[in-house]
Amino acid sequence: MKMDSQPLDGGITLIRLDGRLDIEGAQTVDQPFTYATSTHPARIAVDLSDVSFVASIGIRTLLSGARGQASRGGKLVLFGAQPMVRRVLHTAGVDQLLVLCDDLDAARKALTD
Amino acid sequence: MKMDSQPLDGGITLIRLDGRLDIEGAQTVDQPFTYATSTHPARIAVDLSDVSFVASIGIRTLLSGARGQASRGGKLVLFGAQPMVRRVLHTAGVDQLLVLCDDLDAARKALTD
Amino acid sequence: MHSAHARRSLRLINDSGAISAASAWLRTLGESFELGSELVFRLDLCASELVANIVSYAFEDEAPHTIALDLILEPQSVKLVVADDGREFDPLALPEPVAPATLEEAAVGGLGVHLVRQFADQVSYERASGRNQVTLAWPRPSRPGV
Amino acid sequence: MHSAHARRSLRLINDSGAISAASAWLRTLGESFELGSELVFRLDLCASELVANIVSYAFEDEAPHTIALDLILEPQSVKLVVADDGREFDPLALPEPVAPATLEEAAVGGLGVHLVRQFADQVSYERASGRNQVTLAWPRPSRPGV
Ligand SMILES: Nc1ncnc2c1ncn2[C@@H]1O[C@H](COP(=O)(O)OP(=O)(O)O)[C@@H](O)[C@H]1O
Ligand SMILES: Nc1ncnc2c1ncn2[C@@H]1O[C@H](COP(=O)(O)OP(=O)(O)O)[C@@H](O)[C@H]1O
Repeated sequence: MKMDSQPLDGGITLIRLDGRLDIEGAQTVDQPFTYATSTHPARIAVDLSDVSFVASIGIRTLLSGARGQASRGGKLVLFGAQPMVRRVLHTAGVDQLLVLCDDLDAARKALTD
Repeated sequence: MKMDSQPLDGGITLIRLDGRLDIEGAQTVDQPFTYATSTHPARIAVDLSDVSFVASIGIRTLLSGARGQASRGGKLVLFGAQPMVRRVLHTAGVDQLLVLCDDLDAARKALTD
Repeated sequence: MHSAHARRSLRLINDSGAISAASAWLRTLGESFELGSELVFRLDLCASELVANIVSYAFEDEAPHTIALDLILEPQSVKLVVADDGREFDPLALPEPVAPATLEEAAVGGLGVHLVRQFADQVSYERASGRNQVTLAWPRPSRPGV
Repeated sequence: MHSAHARRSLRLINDSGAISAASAWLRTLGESFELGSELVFRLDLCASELVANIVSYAFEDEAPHTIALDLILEPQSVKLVVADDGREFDPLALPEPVAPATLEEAAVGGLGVHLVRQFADQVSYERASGRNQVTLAWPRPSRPGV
Protein backbone atom coordinates (compact mmCIF):
# COMPACT_ATOMS: atom_id res chain seq x y z
CA MET A 1 0.00 0.00 0.00
CA LYS A 2 1.33 3.36 -1.01
CA MET A 3 -0.03 6.80 -0.38
CA ASP A 4 0.84 10.22 -1.66
CA SER A 5 -0.74 13.56 -1.31
CA GLN A 6 -0.54 16.73 -3.39
CA PRO A 7 -2.23 20.11 -3.43
CA LEU A 8 -4.47 20.90 -6.40
CA ASP A 9 -5.73 24.31 -7.41
CA GLY A 10 -8.95 25.46 -5.81
CA GLY A 11 -7.63 24.59 -2.34
CA ILE A 12 -8.20 20.91 -2.84
CA THR A 13 -5.86 18.20 -1.58
CA LEU A 14 -5.55 15.04 -3.65
CA ILE A 15 -4.63 11.87 -1.76
CA ARG A 16 -3.84 8.85 -3.88
CA LEU A 17 -3.96 5.36 -2.41
CA ASP A 18 -2.32 2.54 -4.30
CA GLY A 19 -2.50 -1.14 -3.42
CA ARG A 20 -4.62 -3.39 -1.26
CA LEU A 21 -6.61 -1.96 1.64
CA ASP A 22 -6.42 -5.26 3.53
CA ILE A 23 -5.04 -5.75 7.02
CA GLU A 24 -1.46 -5.19 5.85
CA GLY A 25 -2.41 -2.18 3.72
CA ALA A 26 -4.56 -0.62 6.41
CA GLN A 27 -1.77 -0.97 8.96
CA THR A 28 0.67 0.64 6.57
CA VAL A 29 -1.47 3.55 5.62
CA ASP A 30 -3.41 4.24 8.80
CA GLN A 31 -0.95 6.64 10.33
CA PRO A 32 -0.07 8.74 7.28
CA PHE A 33 -3.70 8.75 6.15
CA THR A 34 -4.93 9.92 9.54
CA TYR A 35 -2.24 12.55 9.59
CA ALA A 36 -3.07 13.74 6.07
CA THR A 37 -6.81 13.81 6.63
CA SER A 38 -7.34 14.80 10.21
CA THR A 39 -4.84 17.41 11.34
CA HIS A 40 -6.22 20.54 9.71
CA PRO A 41 -9.37 21.61 7.90
CA ALA A 42 -9.21 20.82 4.19
CA ARG A 43 -11.10 19.73 1.13
CA ILE A 44 -9.79 16.29 0.32
CA ALA A 45 -10.36 14.09 -2.73
CA VAL A 46 -9.19 10.51 -2.19
CA ASP A 47 -8.28 8.70 -5.40
CA LEU A 48 -9.14 5.02 -5.09
CA SER A 49 -8.49 4.07 -8.72
CA ASP A 50 -5.36 2.08 -7.85
CA VAL A 51 -6.92 0.33 -4.88
CA SER A 52 -7.48 -3.25 -5.99
CA PHE A 53 -9.01 -4.64 -2.79
CA VAL A 54 -10.73 -3.41 0.33
CA ALA A 55 -11.83 -5.32 3.43
CA SER A 56 -13.71 -4.07 6.48
CA ILE A 57 -10.46 -2.98 8.10
CA GLY A 58 -9.75 -0.74 5.11
CA ILE A 59 -13.22 0.74 5.25
CA ARG A 60 -12.50 1.66 8.83
CA THR A 61 -9.40 3.53 7.67
CA LEU A 62 -11.37 5.48 5.07
CA LEU A 63 -14.22 6.30 7.45
CA SER A 64 -11.95 7.40 10.24
CA GLY A 65 -10.18 9.79 7.88
CA ALA A 66 -13.49 11.20 6.76
CA ARG A 67 -14.68 11.51 10.34
CA GLY A 68 -11.46 13.21 11.37
CA GLN A 69 -11.83 15.72 8.58
CA ALA A 70 -15.51 16.33 9.29
CA SER A 71 -14.62 17.13 12.90
CA ARG A 72 -12.16 19.75 11.59
CA GLY A 73 -14.96 21.33 9.60
CA GLY A 74 -13.68 20.21 6.20
CA LYS A 75 -14.83 17.55 3.80
CA LEU A 76 -13.46 14.35 2.31
CA VAL A 77 -14.82 12.58 -0.76
CA LEU A 78 -13.76 9.39 -2.53
CA PHE A 79 -13.47 8.88 -6.26
CA GLY A 80 -12.48 6.41 -8.94
CA ALA A 81 -13.20 3.16 -7.08
CA GLN A 82 -12.87 0.01 -9.19
CA PRO A 83 -16.12 -1.95 -9.62
CA MET A 84 -15.58 -4.56 -6.90
CA VAL A 85 -14.21 -1.99 -4.45
CA ARG A 86 -17.22 0.16 -5.19
CA ARG A 87 -19.47 -2.78 -4.49
CA VAL A 88 -17.84 -3.35 -1.12
CA LEU A 89 -18.22 0.33 -0.24
CA HIS A 90 -21.84 0.22 -1.28
CA THR A 91 -22.56 -3.00 0.63
CA ALA A 92 -20.93 -1.50 3.70
CA GLY A 93 -23.14 1.60 3.42
CA VAL A 94 -20.17 3.89 2.90
CA ASP A 95 -21.99 5.60 0.05
CA GLN A 96 -24.63 6.73 2.58
CA LEU A 97 -22.00 8.47 4.67
CA LEU A 98 -19.51 9.77 2.15
CA VAL A 99 -19.72 11.12 -1.35
CA LEU A 100 -18.42 8.56 -3.85
CA CYS A 101 -17.58 10.15 -7.18
CA ASP A 102 -16.71 8.64 -10.50
CA ASP A 103 -13.73 10.82 -11.23
CA LEU A 104 -11.68 13.76 -10.06
CA ASP A 105 -13.92 16.28 -11.84
CA ALA A 106 -16.95 15.05 -9.98
CA ALA A 107 -14.94 15.00 -6.75
CA ARG A 108 -13.95 18.64 -7.25
CA LYS A 109 -17.57 19.58 -7.78
CA ALA A 110 -18.64 17.70 -4.68
CA LEU A 111 -15.96 19.48 -2.66
CA THR A 112 -16.74 22.98 -3.88
CA ASP A 113 -20.54 22.71 -3.72
CA MET B 1 0.59 -22.51 -15.08
CA LYS B 2 -0.44 -22.76 -18.68
CA MET B 3 1.07 -24.74 -21.50
CA ASP B 4 0.51 -24.78 -25.20
CA SER B 5 2.27 -26.48 -28.02
CA GLN B 6 2.44 -25.75 -31.73
CA PRO B 7 4.33 -27.10 -34.74
CA LEU B 8 6.85 -24.78 -36.38
CA ASP B 9 8.40 -25.23 -39.80
CA GLY B 10 11.54 -27.34 -39.95
CA GLY B 11 9.88 -30.11 -37.97
CA ILE B 12 10.27 -28.30 -34.70
CA THR B 13 7.67 -28.30 -31.95
CA LEU B 14 7.34 -25.18 -29.84
CA ILE B 15 6.08 -25.65 -26.29
CA ARG B 16 5.28 -22.50 -24.36
CA LEU B 17 5.06 -22.54 -20.58
CA ASP B 18 3.43 -19.63 -18.83
CA GLY B 19 3.30 -19.04 -15.09
CA ARG B 20 5.08 -20.30 -12.01
CA LEU B 21 6.89 -23.65 -12.06
CA ASP B 22 6.32 -24.12 -8.34
CA ILE B 23 4.62 -27.08 -6.69
CA GLU B 24 1.21 -26.00 -7.95
CA GLY B 25 2.50 -25.24 -11.45
CA ALA B 26 4.52 -28.44 -11.70
CA GLN B 27 1.50 -30.50 -10.66
CA THR B 28 -0.61 -28.76 -13.27
CA VAL B 29 1.78 -29.11 -16.12
CA ASP B 30 3.47 -32.44 -15.38
CA GLN B 31 1.05 -34.61 -17.25
CA PRO B 32 0.57 -32.54 -20.41
CA PHE B 33 4.28 -31.71 -20.52
CA THR B 34 5.29 -35.35 -20.23
CA TYR B 35 2.76 -36.24 -22.88
CA ALA B 36 3.97 -33.50 -25.23
CA THR B 37 7.65 -34.25 -24.73
CA SER B 38 7.91 -37.97 -24.26
CA THR B 39 5.48 -39.84 -26.45
CA HIS B 40 7.17 -39.61 -29.84
CA PRO B 41 10.53 -38.54 -31.24
CA ALA B 42 10.66 -34.81 -31.91
CA ARG B 43 12.73 -31.68 -31.88
CA ILE B 44 11.29 -29.54 -29.13
CA ALA B 45 11.98 -25.93 -28.17
CA VAL B 46 10.55 -24.99 -24.77
CA ASP B 47 9.81 -21.30 -24.40
CA LEU B 48 10.42 -20.22 -20.80
CA SER B 49 10.03 -16.49 -21.35
CA ASP B 50 6.72 -16.35 -19.47
CA VAL B 51 7.90 -18.51 -16.60
CA SER B 52 8.34 -16.16 -13.66
CA PHE B 53 9.50 -18.68 -11.04
CA VAL B 54 11.01 -22.12 -10.86
CA ALA B 55 11.72 -24.31 -7.83
CA SER B 56 13.40 -27.72 -7.67
CA ILE B 57 10.10 -29.44 -8.35
CA GLY B 58 9.79 -27.49 -11.61
CA ILE B 59 13.32 -28.39 -12.63
CA ARG B 60 12.35 -31.99 -12.19
CA THR B 61 9.48 -31.45 -14.63
CA LEU B 62 11.80 -29.92 -17.23
CA LEU B 63 14.47 -32.58 -16.84
CA SER B 64 12.04 -35.44 -17.01
CA GLY B 65 10.62 -34.09 -20.25
CA ALA B 66 14.10 -33.77 -21.69
CA ARG B 67 15.00 -37.26 -20.51
CA GLY B 68 11.83 -38.68 -21.99
CA GLN B 69 12.56 -37.06 -25.32
CA ALA B 70 16.19 -38.17 -25.30
CA SER B 71 15.05 -41.74 -24.76
CA ARG B 72 12.89 -41.40 -27.88
CA GLY B 73 15.92 -40.34 -29.84
CA GLY B 74 14.89 -36.69 -30.20
CA LYS B 75 16.07 -33.53 -28.53
CA LEU B 76 14.66 -30.85 -26.25
CA VAL B 77 16.16 -27.42 -25.65
CA LEU B 78 15.07 -24.52 -23.47
CA PHE B 79 15.06 -20.87 -24.42
CA GLY B 80 14.16 -17.40 -23.23
CA ALA B 81 14.52 -17.91 -19.47
CA GLN B 82 14.18 -14.75 -17.40
CA PRO B 83 17.34 -13.81 -15.46
CA MET B 84 16.41 -15.29 -12.08
CA VAL B 85 14.97 -18.44 -13.65
CA ARG B 86 18.17 -18.76 -15.63
CA ARG B 87 20.17 -18.41 -12.47
CA VAL B 88 18.22 -21.22 -10.83
CA LEU B 89 18.74 -23.45 -13.86
CA HIS B 90 22.43 -22.65 -13.82
CA THR B 91 22.78 -23.23 -10.07
CA ALA B 92 21.00 -26.54 -10.46
CA GLY B 93 23.40 -27.57 -13.22
CA VAL B 94 20.64 -27.81 -15.80
CA ASP B 95 22.80 -25.94 -18.30
CA GLN B 96 25.27 -28.84 -18.12
CA LEU B 97 22.59 -31.27 -19.20
CA LEU B 98 20.41 -29.31 -21.56
CA VAL B 99 20.99 -26.61 -24.09
CA LEU B 100 19.77 -23.25 -22.77
CA CYS B 101 19.32 -20.74 -25.57
CA ASP B 102 18.66 -17.04 -25.49
CA ASP B 103 15.88 -17.03 -28.04
CA LEU B 104 13.93 -19.11 -30.51
CA ASP B 105 16.45 -18.57 -33.30
CA ALA B 106 19.23 -19.98 -31.20
CA ALA B 107 16.96 -22.83 -30.12
CA ARG B 108 16.23 -23.68 -33.75
CA LYS B 109 19.92 -23.77 -34.50
CA ALA B 110 20.62 -25.97 -31.52
CA LEU B 111 17.91 -28.37 -32.64
CA THR B 112 19.00 -28.60 -36.27
CA ASP B 113 22.73 -28.87 -35.62
CA MET C 1 -5.33 -27.54 -18.17
CA HIS C 2 -6.46 -28.06 -14.60
CA SER C 3 -8.96 -30.82 -14.18
CA ALA C 4 -12.49 -29.72 -13.42
CA HIS C 5 -12.30 -31.22 -9.92
CA ALA C 6 -9.69 -30.13 -7.46
CA ARG C 7 -9.28 -29.66 -3.76
CA ARG C 8 -6.62 -27.64 -2.01
CA SER C 9 -6.24 -27.26 1.68
CA LEU C 10 -4.34 -25.06 4.07
CA ARG C 11 -4.00 -25.22 7.84
CA LEU C 12 -2.97 -22.03 9.59
CA ILE C 13 -2.27 -21.21 13.20
CA ASN C 14 -4.43 -18.40 14.57
CA ASP C 15 -2.05 -15.49 14.59
CA SER C 16 -2.33 -12.29 12.67
CA GLY C 17 -0.18 -13.52 9.77
CA ALA C 18 -2.95 -16.01 9.02
CA ILE C 19 -5.12 -13.35 7.41
CA SER C 20 -2.60 -12.27 4.77
CA ALA C 21 -1.54 -15.85 4.17
CA ALA C 22 -5.07 -17.09 3.57
CA SER C 23 -5.69 -14.23 1.21
CA ALA C 24 -2.43 -14.66 -0.70
CA TRP C 25 -2.95 -18.42 -0.95
CA LEU C 26 -6.44 -18.01 -2.40
CA ARG C 27 -5.32 -15.39 -4.89
CA THR C 28 -2.57 -17.68 -6.12
CA LEU C 29 -4.95 -20.60 -6.48
CA GLY C 30 -7.51 -18.36 -8.15
CA GLU C 31 -4.92 -17.44 -10.69
CA SER C 32 -3.74 -20.95 -11.39
CA PHE C 33 -7.28 -22.25 -11.71
CA GLU C 34 -8.31 -19.19 -13.70
CA LEU C 35 -11.29 -18.40 -11.52
CA GLY C 36 -11.47 -14.82 -12.77
CA SER C 37 -10.84 -11.60 -10.91
CA GLU C 38 -14.36 -11.12 -9.56
CA LEU C 39 -14.61 -14.51 -7.91
CA VAL C 40 -11.07 -14.22 -6.60
CA PHE C 41 -12.02 -10.88 -5.01
CA ARG C 42 -15.03 -12.50 -3.36
CA LEU C 43 -13.01 -15.46 -2.06
CA ASP C 44 -10.31 -13.12 -0.83
CA LEU C 45 -12.76 -10.81 0.94
CA CYS C 46 -14.75 -13.57 2.62
CA ALA C 47 -11.67 -15.49 3.74
CA SER C 48 -10.00 -12.33 5.03
CA GLU C 49 -13.04 -11.39 7.11
CA LEU C 50 -13.67 -14.89 8.47
CA VAL C 51 -10.04 -15.55 9.36
CA ALA C 52 -9.67 -12.10 10.93
CA ASN C 53 -12.70 -12.83 13.11
CA ILE C 54 -11.42 -16.24 14.13
CA VAL C 55 -8.07 -14.71 15.09
CA SER C 56 -9.80 -11.91 17.03
CA TYR C 57 -12.75 -13.59 18.67
CA ALA C 58 -12.77 -17.38 18.55
CA PHE C 59 -10.33 -18.21 21.33
CA GLU C 60 -9.91 -17.17 24.92
CA ASP C 61 -6.67 -18.95 25.61
CA GLU C 62 -3.28 -18.07 24.24
CA ALA C 63 -2.57 -21.58 22.93
CA PRO C 64 -2.15 -22.07 19.20
CA HIS C 65 -5.23 -23.25 17.34
CA THR C 66 -5.67 -24.42 13.79
CA ILE C 67 -7.75 -22.62 11.20
CA ALA C 68 -8.57 -24.92 8.30
CA LEU C 69 -9.27 -23.65 4.80
CA ASP C 70 -10.41 -25.92 2.00
CA LEU C 71 -10.98 -24.74 -1.52
CA ILE C 72 -13.09 -27.21 -3.45
CA LEU C 73 -13.44 -26.81 -7.18
CA GLU C 74 -16.12 -28.65 -9.05
CA PRO C 75 -17.22 -28.21 -12.64
CA GLN C 76 -20.18 -26.04 -11.65
CA SER C 77 -19.16 -24.65 -8.28
CA VAL C 78 -16.42 -23.23 -6.13
CA LYS C 79 -16.61 -23.82 -2.40
CA LEU C 80 -14.56 -22.45 0.42
CA VAL C 81 -14.80 -24.17 3.79
CA VAL C 82 -13.41 -22.35 6.82
CA ALA C 83 -13.25 -24.29 10.07
CA ASP C 84 -11.95 -23.69 13.58
CA ASP C 85 -12.27 -25.20 17.04
CA GLY C 86 -13.08 -21.96 18.79
CA ARG C 87 -16.21 -20.92 20.60
CA GLU C 88 -19.47 -21.62 18.83
CA PHE C 89 -20.27 -18.80 16.43
CA ASP C 90 -22.86 -18.91 13.69
CA PRO C 91 -22.35 -15.98 11.33
CA LEU C 92 -25.82 -16.55 9.90
CA ALA C 93 -27.39 -15.90 13.29
CA LEU C 94 -25.91 -12.42 13.58
CA PRO C 95 -28.52 -9.71 12.93
CA GLU C 96 -27.99 -7.43 9.94
CA PRO C 97 -25.98 -4.40 10.99
CA VAL C 98 -27.98 -1.21 11.37
CA ALA C 99 -26.81 1.20 8.71
CA PRO C 100 -25.24 4.14 10.53
CA ALA C 101 -26.99 7.42 9.88
CA THR C 102 -23.96 9.64 10.34
CA LEU C 103 -20.21 9.42 10.05
CA GLU C 104 -19.87 9.79 13.80
CA GLU C 105 -21.88 6.65 14.47
CA ALA C 106 -20.22 4.68 11.69
CA ALA C 107 -17.76 1.85 12.02
CA VAL C 108 -19.13 0.50 15.23
CA GLY C 109 -18.48 -2.92 13.76
CA GLY C 110 -20.52 -5.77 12.39
CA LEU C 111 -19.25 -5.10 8.89
CA GLY C 112 -17.12 -8.21 8.41
CA VAL C 113 -19.84 -10.82 8.75
CA HIS C 114 -22.20 -8.66 6.69
CA LEU C 115 -19.68 -8.50 3.84
CA VAL C 116 -19.20 -12.28 3.94
CA ARG C 117 -22.94 -12.86 3.70
CA GLN C 118 -23.25 -10.40 0.82
CA PHE C 119 -20.23 -11.49 -1.22
CA ALA C 120 -20.77 -15.22 -0.95
CA ASP C 121 -23.48 -16.68 -3.09
CA GLN C 122 -24.42 -19.24 -0.46
CA VAL C 123 -23.38 -19.47 3.15
CA SER C 124 -24.00 -22.40 5.44
CA TYR C 125 -22.89 -23.04 8.98
CA GLU C 126 -22.43 -26.20 10.96
CA ARG C 127 -21.26 -26.87 14.49
CA ALA C 128 -20.00 -30.42 14.94
CA SER C 129 -17.49 -32.07 17.27
CA GLY C 130 -16.61 -28.76 18.84
CA ARG C 131 -15.81 -27.13 15.53
CA ASN C 132 -17.32 -24.24 13.61
CA GLN C 133 -17.53 -24.89 9.90
CA VAL C 134 -18.61 -22.17 7.52
CA THR C 135 -19.12 -23.18 3.89
CA LEU C 136 -19.29 -20.54 1.20
CA ALA C 137 -20.26 -21.36 -2.36
CA TRP C 138 -20.33 -19.67 -5.74
CA PRO C 139 -21.12 -20.83 -9.23
CA ARG C 140 -17.91 -21.58 -11.09
CA PRO C 141 -17.24 -19.08 -13.86
CA SER C 142 -17.78 -20.96 -17.10
CA ARG C 143 -14.76 -19.53 -18.84
CA PRO C 144 -11.53 -17.90 -17.73
CA GLY C 145 -12.37 -14.47 -16.34
CA VAL C 146 -10.21 -11.44 -16.62
CA MET D 1 5.85 4.42 3.99
CA HIS D 2 6.60 1.27 5.94
CA SER D 3 8.89 1.78 8.83
CA ALA D 4 12.39 0.44 8.43
CA HIS D 5 11.81 -2.19 11.11
CA ALA D 6 9.06 -4.72 10.81
CA ARG D 7 8.37 -8.29 11.71
CA ARG D 8 5.69 -10.51 10.25
CA SER D 9 5.01 -14.06 11.27
CA LEU D 10 3.04 -16.97 9.97
CA ARG D 11 2.36 -20.37 11.50
CA LEU D 12 1.37 -23.14 9.12
CA ILE D 13 0.41 -26.74 9.66
CA ASN D 14 2.60 -29.20 7.76
CA ASP D 15 0.40 -30.18 4.88
CA SER D 16 1.04 -29.65 1.21
CA GLY D 17 -0.93 -26.37 1.09
CA ALA D 18 1.76 -24.90 3.34
CA ILE D 19 4.21 -24.56 0.48
CA SER D 20 2.01 -22.39 -1.73
CA ALA D 21 0.78 -20.41 1.26
CA ALA D 22 4.29 -19.59 2.50
CA SER D 23 5.27 -18.53 -0.98
CA ALA D 24 2.17 -16.42 -1.59
CA TRP D 25 2.48 -14.80 1.83
CA LEU D 26 6.10 -13.81 1.22
CA ARG D 27 5.36 -12.44 -2.24
CA THR D 28 2.60 -10.28 -0.82
CA LEU D 29 4.83 -8.97 1.95
CA GLY D 30 7.66 -8.45 -0.53
CA GLU D 31 5.36 -6.28 -2.56
CA SER D 32 4.03 -4.24 0.32
CA PHE D 33 7.50 -3.66 1.72
CA GLU D 34 8.89 -3.04 -1.77
CA LEU D 35 11.71 -5.52 -1.41
CA GLY D 36 12.20 -5.75 -5.16
CA SER D 37 11.61 -8.65 -7.50
CA GLU D 38 15.01 -10.27 -7.13
CA LEU D 39 14.94 -10.53 -3.35
CA VAL D 40 11.31 -11.65 -3.44
CA PHE D 41 12.31 -14.42 -5.85
CA ARG D 42 15.06 -15.51 -3.46
CA LEU D 43 12.77 -15.46 -0.42
CA ASP D 44 10.12 -17.34 -2.36
CA LEU D 45 12.53 -19.99 -3.62
CA CYS D 46 14.21 -20.60 -0.27
CA ALA D 47 10.93 -20.74 1.66
CA SER D 48 9.35 -23.02 -0.92
CA GLU D 49 12.24 -25.49 -0.74
CA LEU D 50 12.54 -25.45 3.05
CA VAL D 51 8.81 -25.79 3.68
CA ALA D 52 8.51 -28.53 1.04
CA ASN D 53 11.29 -30.44 2.81
CA ILE D 54 9.72 -30.02 6.22
CA VAL D 55 6.41 -31.29 4.87
CA SER D 56 8.13 -34.25 3.16
CA TYR D 57 10.82 -35.28 5.58
CA ALA D 58 10.62 -33.74 9.04
CA PHE D 59 7.91 -35.86 10.62
CA GLU D 60 7.23 -39.54 10.97
CA ASP D 61 3.83 -39.30 12.61
CA GLU D 62 0.62 -38.19 11.00
CA ALA D 63 -0.17 -35.60 13.65
CA PRO D 64 -0.28 -31.95 12.68
CA HIS D 65 2.87 -29.95 13.33
CA THR D 66 3.54 -26.26 13.13
CA ILE D 67 5.96 -24.67 10.68
CA ALA D 68 6.89 -21.17 11.80
CA LEU D 69 7.96 -18.47 9.38
CA ASP D 70 9.20 -15.09 10.51
CA LEU D 71 10.14 -12.32 8.16
CA ILE D 72 12.26 -9.72 9.90
CA LEU D 73 12.96 -6.44 8.17
CA GLU D 74 15.68 -4.18 9.41
CA PRO D 75 17.11 -1.10 7.76
CA GLN D 76 20.09 -3.01 6.39
CA SER D 77 18.88 -6.58 6.27
CA VAL D 78 16.05 -8.95 5.52
CA LYS D 79 15.87 -12.18 7.47
CA LEU D 80 13.66 -15.19 7.08
CA VAL D 81 13.51 -17.65 9.96
CA VAL D 82 11.97 -21.07 9.29
CA ALA D 83 11.42 -23.32 12.28
CA ASP D 84 9.86 -26.70 12.93
CA ASP D 85 9.78 -29.34 15.66
CA GLY D 86 10.62 -32.23 13.40
CA ARG D 87 13.64 -34.50 13.40
CA GLU D 88 17.00 -32.79 13.66
CA PHE D 89 18.17 -31.69 10.24
CA ASP D 90 20.97 -29.25 9.53
CA PRO D 91 20.85 -28.17 5.89
CA LEU D 92 24.39 -26.83 6.19
CA ALA D 93 25.69 -30.30 7.00
CA LEU D 94 24.43 -31.80 3.77
CA PRO D 95 27.23 -32.38 1.24
CA GLU D 96 27.09 -30.45 -2.02
CA PRO D 97 25.20 -32.47 -4.59
CA VAL D 98 27.34 -34.13 -7.21
CA ALA D 99 26.56 -32.53 -10.54
CA PRO D 100 25.01 -35.24 -12.69
CA ALA D 101 27.02 -35.99 -15.82
CA THR D 102 24.11 -37.11 -17.95
CA LEU D 103 20.39 -36.52 -18.21
CA GLU D 104 19.74 -40.10 -17.16
CA GLU D 105 21.49 -39.63 -13.83
CA ALA D 106 19.97 -36.22 -13.20
CA ALA D 107 17.32 -35.30 -10.70
CA VAL D 108 18.30 -37.83 -8.12
CA GLY D 109 17.59 -35.13 -5.57
CA GLY D 110 19.57 -32.91 -3.28
CA LEU D 111 18.65 -29.88 -5.33
CA GLY D 112 16.38 -28.13 -2.84
CA VAL D 113 18.90 -27.59 -0.05
CA HIS D 114 21.56 -26.65 -2.60
CA LEU D 115 19.30 -23.94 -4.04
CA VAL D 116 18.60 -22.57 -0.55
CA ARG D 117 22.30 -22.34 0.21
CA GLN D 118 23.01 -20.65 -3.10
CA PHE D 119 20.12 -18.18 -3.13
CA ALA D 120 20.41 -17.04 0.46
CA ASP D 121 23.20 -14.67 1.24
CA GLN D 122 23.75 -16.17 4.66
CA VAL D 123 22.39 -19.35 6.15
CA SER D 124 22.62 -20.38 9.77
CA TYR D 125 21.17 -23.34 11.58
CA GLU D 126 20.36 -23.94 15.19
CA ARG D 127 18.84 -26.88 17.03
CA ALA D 128 17.35 -25.88 20.35
CA SER D 129 14.53 -27.24 22.54
CA GLY D 130 13.73 -29.91 20.00
CA ARG D 131 13.31 -27.42 17.18
CA ASN D 132 15.15 -26.83 13.92
CA GLN D 133 15.66 -23.18 13.16
CA VAL D 134 17.10 -22.07 9.85
CA THR D 135 17.86 -18.38 9.48
CA LEU D 136 18.42 -16.90 6.04
CA ALA D 137 19.65 -13.37 5.55
CA TRP D 138 20.12 -10.89 2.73
CA PRO D 139 21.13 -7.27 2.56
CA ARG D 140 18.05 -5.08 2.26
CA PRO D 141 17.78 -3.43 -1.13
CA SER D 142 18.48 0.23 -0.54
CA ARG D 143 15.72 1.50 -2.78
CA PRO D 144 12.52 0.05 -4.13
CA GLY D 145 13.43 -2.58 -6.71
CA VAL D 146 11.52 -3.39 -9.85
N1 LIG E 1 -15.39 -16.45 14.86
C1 LIG E 1 -16.04 -15.74 15.79
N2 LIG E 1 -16.16 -16.20 17.05
C2 LIG E 1 -16.81 -15.51 17.99
N3 LIG E 1 -17.41 -14.33 17.75
C3 LIG E 1 -17.34 -13.80 16.52
C4 LIG E 1 -16.66 -14.47 15.49
N4 LIG E 1 -16.76 -13.72 14.35
C5 LIG E 1 -17.48 -12.64 14.69
N5 LIG E 1 -17.83 -12.67 15.99
C6 LIG E 1 -18.67 -11.67 16.71
O1 LIG E 1 -19.47 -11.02 15.76
C7 LIG E 1 -19.25 -9.61 15.79
C8 LIG E 1 -19.35 -9.02 14.39
O2 LIG E 1 -18.21 -9.38 13.62
P1 LIG E 1 -17.86 -8.57 12.32
O3 LIG E 1 -19.09 -8.50 11.48
O4 LIG E 1 -16.69 -9.16 11.69
O5 LIG E 1 -17.55 -7.09 12.80
P2 LIG E 1 -16.46 -6.57 13.82
O6 LIG E 1 -15.34 -7.56 13.84
O7 LIG E 1 -16.08 -5.26 13.23
O8 LIG E 1 -17.15 -6.44 15.12
C9 LIG E 1 -17.91 -9.44 16.43
O9 LIG E 1 -17.79 -8.20 17.09
C10 LIG E 1 -17.85 -10.62 17.41
O10 LIG E 1 -18.48 -10.29 18.60
N1 LIG F 1 13.57 -30.82 7.02
C1 LIG F 1 14.19 -32.01 6.77
N2 LIG F 1 14.16 -32.99 7.68
C2 LIG F 1 14.78 -34.17 7.45
N3 LIG F 1 15.47 -34.43 6.32
C3 LIG F 1 15.54 -33.49 5.37
C4 LIG F 1 14.91 -32.23 5.55
N4 LIG F 1 15.16 -31.50 4.45
C5 LIG F 1 15.90 -32.26 3.63
N5 LIG F 1 16.15 -33.47 4.18
C6 LIG F 1 16.96 -34.55 3.61
O1 LIG F 1 17.88 -33.96 2.72
C7 LIG F 1 17.75 -34.52 1.42
C8 LIG F 1 18.00 -33.47 0.35
O2 LIG F 1 16.93 -32.54 0.30
P1 LIG F 1 16.75 -31.64 -0.97
O3 LIG F 1 18.04 -30.97 -1.23
O4 LIG F 1 15.60 -30.75 -0.77
O5 LIG F 1 16.48 -32.62 -2.19
P2 LIG F 1 15.32 -33.70 -2.38
O6 LIG F 1 14.15 -33.28 -1.57
O7 LIG F 1 15.07 -33.65 -3.84
O8 LIG F 1 15.91 -35.02 -1.95
C9 LIG F 1 16.36 -35.11 1.38
O9 LIG F 1 16.27 -36.19 0.48
C10 LIG F 1 16.14 -35.54 2.81
O10 LIG F 1 16.69 -36.81 3.02
